Amino acid sequence: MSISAMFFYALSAAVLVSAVLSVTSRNIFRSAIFLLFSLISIAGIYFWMNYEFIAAVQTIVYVGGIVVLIIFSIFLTQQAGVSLPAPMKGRMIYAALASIAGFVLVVMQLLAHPFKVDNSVVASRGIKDIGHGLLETGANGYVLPFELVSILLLAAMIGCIVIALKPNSTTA
Amino acid sequence: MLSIAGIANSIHQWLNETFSSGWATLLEFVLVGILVISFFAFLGLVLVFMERKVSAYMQLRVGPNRVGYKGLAQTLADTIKLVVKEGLTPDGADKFLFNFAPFLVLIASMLLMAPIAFAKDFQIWDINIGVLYITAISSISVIGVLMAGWSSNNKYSLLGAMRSGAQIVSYELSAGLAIMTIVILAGSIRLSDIIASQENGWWIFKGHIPAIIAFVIYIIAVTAETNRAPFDLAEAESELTAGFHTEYSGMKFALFFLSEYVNIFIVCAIGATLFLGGWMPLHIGHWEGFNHIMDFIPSSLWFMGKTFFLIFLIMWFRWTFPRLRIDQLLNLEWKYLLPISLFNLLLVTFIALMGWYF
Amino acid sequence: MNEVPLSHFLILSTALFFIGVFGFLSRRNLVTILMSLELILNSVNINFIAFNQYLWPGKMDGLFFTLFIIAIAAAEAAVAIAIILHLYRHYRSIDAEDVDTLRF
Amino acid sequence: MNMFTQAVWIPLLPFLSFLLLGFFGKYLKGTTAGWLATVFLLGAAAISFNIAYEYFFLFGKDANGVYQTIVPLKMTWLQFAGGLSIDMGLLIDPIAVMMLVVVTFISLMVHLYSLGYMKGEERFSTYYAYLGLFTFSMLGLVLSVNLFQIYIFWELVGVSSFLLIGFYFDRASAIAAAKKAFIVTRFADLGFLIGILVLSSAAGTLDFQTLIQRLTDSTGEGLHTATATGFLGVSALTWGLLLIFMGGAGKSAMFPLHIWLPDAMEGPTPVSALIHAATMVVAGVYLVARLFGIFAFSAPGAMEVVAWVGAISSLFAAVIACTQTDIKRVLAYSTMSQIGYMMFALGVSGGSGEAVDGFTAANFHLFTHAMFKALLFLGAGMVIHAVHSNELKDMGGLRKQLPVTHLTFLIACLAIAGVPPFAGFFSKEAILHAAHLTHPAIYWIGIITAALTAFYMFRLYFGIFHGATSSHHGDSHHHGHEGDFFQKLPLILLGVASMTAGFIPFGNFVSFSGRPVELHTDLAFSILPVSLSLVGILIAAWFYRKPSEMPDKVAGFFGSVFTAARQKFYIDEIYLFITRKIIFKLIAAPAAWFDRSIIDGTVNTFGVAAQTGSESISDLQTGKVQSYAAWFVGATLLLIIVFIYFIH
Repeated sequence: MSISAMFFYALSAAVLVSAVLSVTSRNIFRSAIFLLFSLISIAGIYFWMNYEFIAAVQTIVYVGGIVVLIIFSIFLTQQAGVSLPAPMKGRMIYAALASIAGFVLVVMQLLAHPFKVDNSVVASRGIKDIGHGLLETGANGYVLPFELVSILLLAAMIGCIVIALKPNSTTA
Repeated sequence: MLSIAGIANSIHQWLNETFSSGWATLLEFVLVGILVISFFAFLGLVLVFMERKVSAYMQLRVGPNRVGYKGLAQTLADTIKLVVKEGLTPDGADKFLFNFAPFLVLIASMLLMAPIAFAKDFQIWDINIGVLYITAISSISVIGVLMAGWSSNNKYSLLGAMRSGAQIVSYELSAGLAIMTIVILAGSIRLSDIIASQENGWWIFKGHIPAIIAFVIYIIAVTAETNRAPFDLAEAESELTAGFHTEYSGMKFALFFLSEYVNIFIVCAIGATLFLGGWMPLHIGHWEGFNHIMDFIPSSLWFMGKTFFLIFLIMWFRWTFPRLRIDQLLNLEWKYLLPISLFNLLLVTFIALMGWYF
Repeated sequence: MNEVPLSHFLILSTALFFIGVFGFLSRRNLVTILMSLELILNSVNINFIAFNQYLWPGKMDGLFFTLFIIAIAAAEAAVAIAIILHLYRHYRSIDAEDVDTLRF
Repeated sequence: MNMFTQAVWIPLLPFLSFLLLGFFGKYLKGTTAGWLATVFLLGAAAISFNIAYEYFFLFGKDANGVYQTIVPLKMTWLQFAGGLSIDMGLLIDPIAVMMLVVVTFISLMVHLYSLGYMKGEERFSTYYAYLGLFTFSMLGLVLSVNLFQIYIFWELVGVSSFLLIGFYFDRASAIAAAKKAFIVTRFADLGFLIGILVLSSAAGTLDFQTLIQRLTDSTGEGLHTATATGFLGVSALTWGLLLIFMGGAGKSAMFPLHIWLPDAMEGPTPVSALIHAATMVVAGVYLVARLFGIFAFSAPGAMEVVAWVGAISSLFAAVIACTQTDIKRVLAYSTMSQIGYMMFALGVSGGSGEAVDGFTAANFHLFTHAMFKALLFLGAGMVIHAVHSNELKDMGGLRKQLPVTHLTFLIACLAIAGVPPFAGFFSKEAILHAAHLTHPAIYWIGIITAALTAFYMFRLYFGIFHGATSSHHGDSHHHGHEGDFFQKLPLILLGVASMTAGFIPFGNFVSFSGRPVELHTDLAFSILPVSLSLVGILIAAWFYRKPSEMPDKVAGFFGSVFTAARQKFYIDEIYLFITRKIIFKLIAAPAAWFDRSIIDGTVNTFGVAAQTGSESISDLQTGKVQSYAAWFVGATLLLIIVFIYFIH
């Protein structure tokens, strides 16, 4: 096994271990930090696959945006030093069983399916190519989804402000 | 060829000849790590000393002058004091996170060293998404701050962390938009390309109005992002004792302290790279003679000179402006800097499209 | 990187997905549920990138889809957190078990 | 014929005024809204007069000197399969042009008059907006090129009439009257719609020209199928025409669908003048005239019905009019009577030759009647304003106080009574002449009606302007004004029209064939009706000029007949009896029971079953997101397993 492959397995292990810790930790802040590790490791996997742009976007959006948001919401809603209530036993067992069953099922299907791996050309995925692809109007262009996502983000922003706005004290 | 790039290349060659490529890469990693850590230590010493001397100069004092020649060993002594001090961990703290936070901040700073070009052809990693990488990694350090504030289990720490988090997240926007200005002018986000585009003039001159606006915004934003005065609300002594690192002491405090100064260095290095041409010497038009003389000054000196000039500027601010209130701070960003940056981005796009830059 | 077969990526993403599902079902705090959701979304992203890399290396569609998913995830997280904060203001709790007025 | 496309502006201008005032009217102060609407209408009237001039004198005739039917604008609105389409367009022919002139002129007069009459009303601009809507609808109706278009505008006319009758919606009686008018005409329009379907399915077209051509061509296939099929021994064509005539009778208040018209007098008086005297109520006449060819040549049976309905209505209404004391109601019944005149004039003029002159006569009477009836209503409005009452007993001796009104009212009365040389004389003579040729019975009914008309009109005239000054007279000096100039101007203009309209050589312009016809004015023939009218006038003068016992004596002499007439022959009561006692009790109540217990019961049983069932499983719905998710995940896994391992 080459060192390069070892990197991948190390990163995968980091992803999975921190993900498991994230969903099982009783300390909510630790949960968030493990989620952060998991996300950064995923960004590492993208880096390892030479998808630098996606890796950077993953880091900026997830680490700089979503995890910070989550941490802020933890700050606003939780007490430091208080651990979360234990999950319900029955549901925990059900969830574990369902997850394992699903995992086994999907992996069985995965291994049975012959993927036709294409080793031919690797498109150049520089930042310019991505930019052109995103704003292309032709057959393979993504300008419409791009615009849609822009509007979605705007709508989400306005929606967040409206939802989270403190109700007016005179009317509430 | 006795240049930094030459030395680096010969080491790389030797490693690749001696070991298999995988191990050579690993060894290079280790080597670079050691180099960066020692550079950190050196930077910490220099910058702390510089800060003291600059503030003394600003206040017409002498500053440290007893330990060593003209006080040069003062910071070394301080470091020794911090290292031997007992590192306390508060009782109710989340030990793991409490101990991990300063390292996270420091790791983020270290990662940011990767794409910086210290001299001609000398870069740890000329990554093709350079500017994006910087933006991405710099957002990690805010998590370290939040982590420190939460795990201390202290309300002042928590408040400091929240203020700091809000501040960093907000000012990241303006800094990012200011960087985008140069990206538009240079047409690339790879740092080496950006530097190469400044061969015949730095962007702050070539890009005139929008570049200058972007530069000013960038300096303001990074001052806030590094929690420097006048934006040092996260550790405002009069309000929050010491902000998110109230509970830290000894070596862990030293790491926060160190990462703060390293961050200042990094943002100034990036500012110098983007606006002041990185290691590029100062060239003026067709003054061949002048340009030739400038070329004789080593590129690493150019880079360090520009960076330290910016560091001096930021230190200067500290003794010039009074501290802002938190609402003033956020108002400044959201109501003034951000709209101006957005408008500036529009302006620079227009100028770039029309080719109205040199 | 060709020494890592595609199926390993897929197993990684599947595992991540079901970890997310497990978290989604077992956690009670809305914020942690949201975190599990992010894991699920990320597992999908890994799939997209892996398929793009292995099956259609000449194209970038997987990359674009990942980008859009990330953008939508950001919007989703923001809205979700706004809702969580609002719920907290209303119920003084963000336990999913306490928020059950949707029934009516 | 592009010069006639300007006709499109005639309906559009009032519509624009409706839109403007409807949306922005409430921002206009004082009478601005009225002036605006009046200016718009002035434009419309100017265009119609221009078109009338161009059509009748310059371009309307073809090479043979026959007035042609021109369709200057036509566009497909709804395209159905099989070449059937619903078009929108403009149709210009002699009666349409004549109607354009009448409608725009009367509407303009009413607009002008209302400026003073409605001044100070709270919903002044709304009133003008409604007037605009009405005028638009009426003009659209007149210009329609096909049956469907006419139906659309027909209903619009009904709606605007409803709005205007119910204008004072704070009065219970106005609301009731508006509803009554709407429901009765709507009921009649149901027949109209079915008639349209019958006719159009027979002819395979909706377009007037093609329709008439196909259904009058004795060799054509359309006529053949229409007459071959039948129901109850009457051919489909006759049924279709009768149903269409039912719509016309509803709008024109023909017996027995007339009951809404007297009540419609609850609306503002200028509205009565416009809608319920001069324009909308003649829509039925217009409709029959429009389809006259089919009536006359293909369905003489239907024609007979038209004639008799018209004749009965005219006599019936005249008798009632003699007994009413509300002046507006008298005028309403007189309107009904005069429209009955027009109807039977059309009805008697089937066949060909000179008999067809009834067509011209009916239209002539329509024209002249519009003038003097609008005048009568506007005059009545003046009187009502002066004494603040509709009742005849509150009036008397007003001729000094309202000189202009008095004079013009007198002219109108003389006109309607058929005294030469006023307008009514000529048109009425033409009608009677047409009836005399074919239907002697109807001719005699017409003669009697004419005498009665003269009597009740002069009863009204003497009752209002002569006789004892009423109790009201004392304080009427306070508001003893006669309105401003713009209120008097329409009276004077209409008075002039009522005097002179009869001298228009109407036959030159409007006739069925398009060729000029000479209307019959024979001195010998005229002696009987004119002298009867004069007798009616004299009796009225004898009875009412001075207070006398005679009316009561005569009323006593007629006894129960008088009471019955006074109660409008109990038609309203009969309707109520039929609807309440028979339809509601015997049909609707059992139907409602069936609906409630059997149909609703069945549905409710399902509902209750579903409710019980869902309540029993509603515990599944906990409101807890995660339990949903758990079910969802489990079920998805199960489905995947089933599909992969058991089905695939």
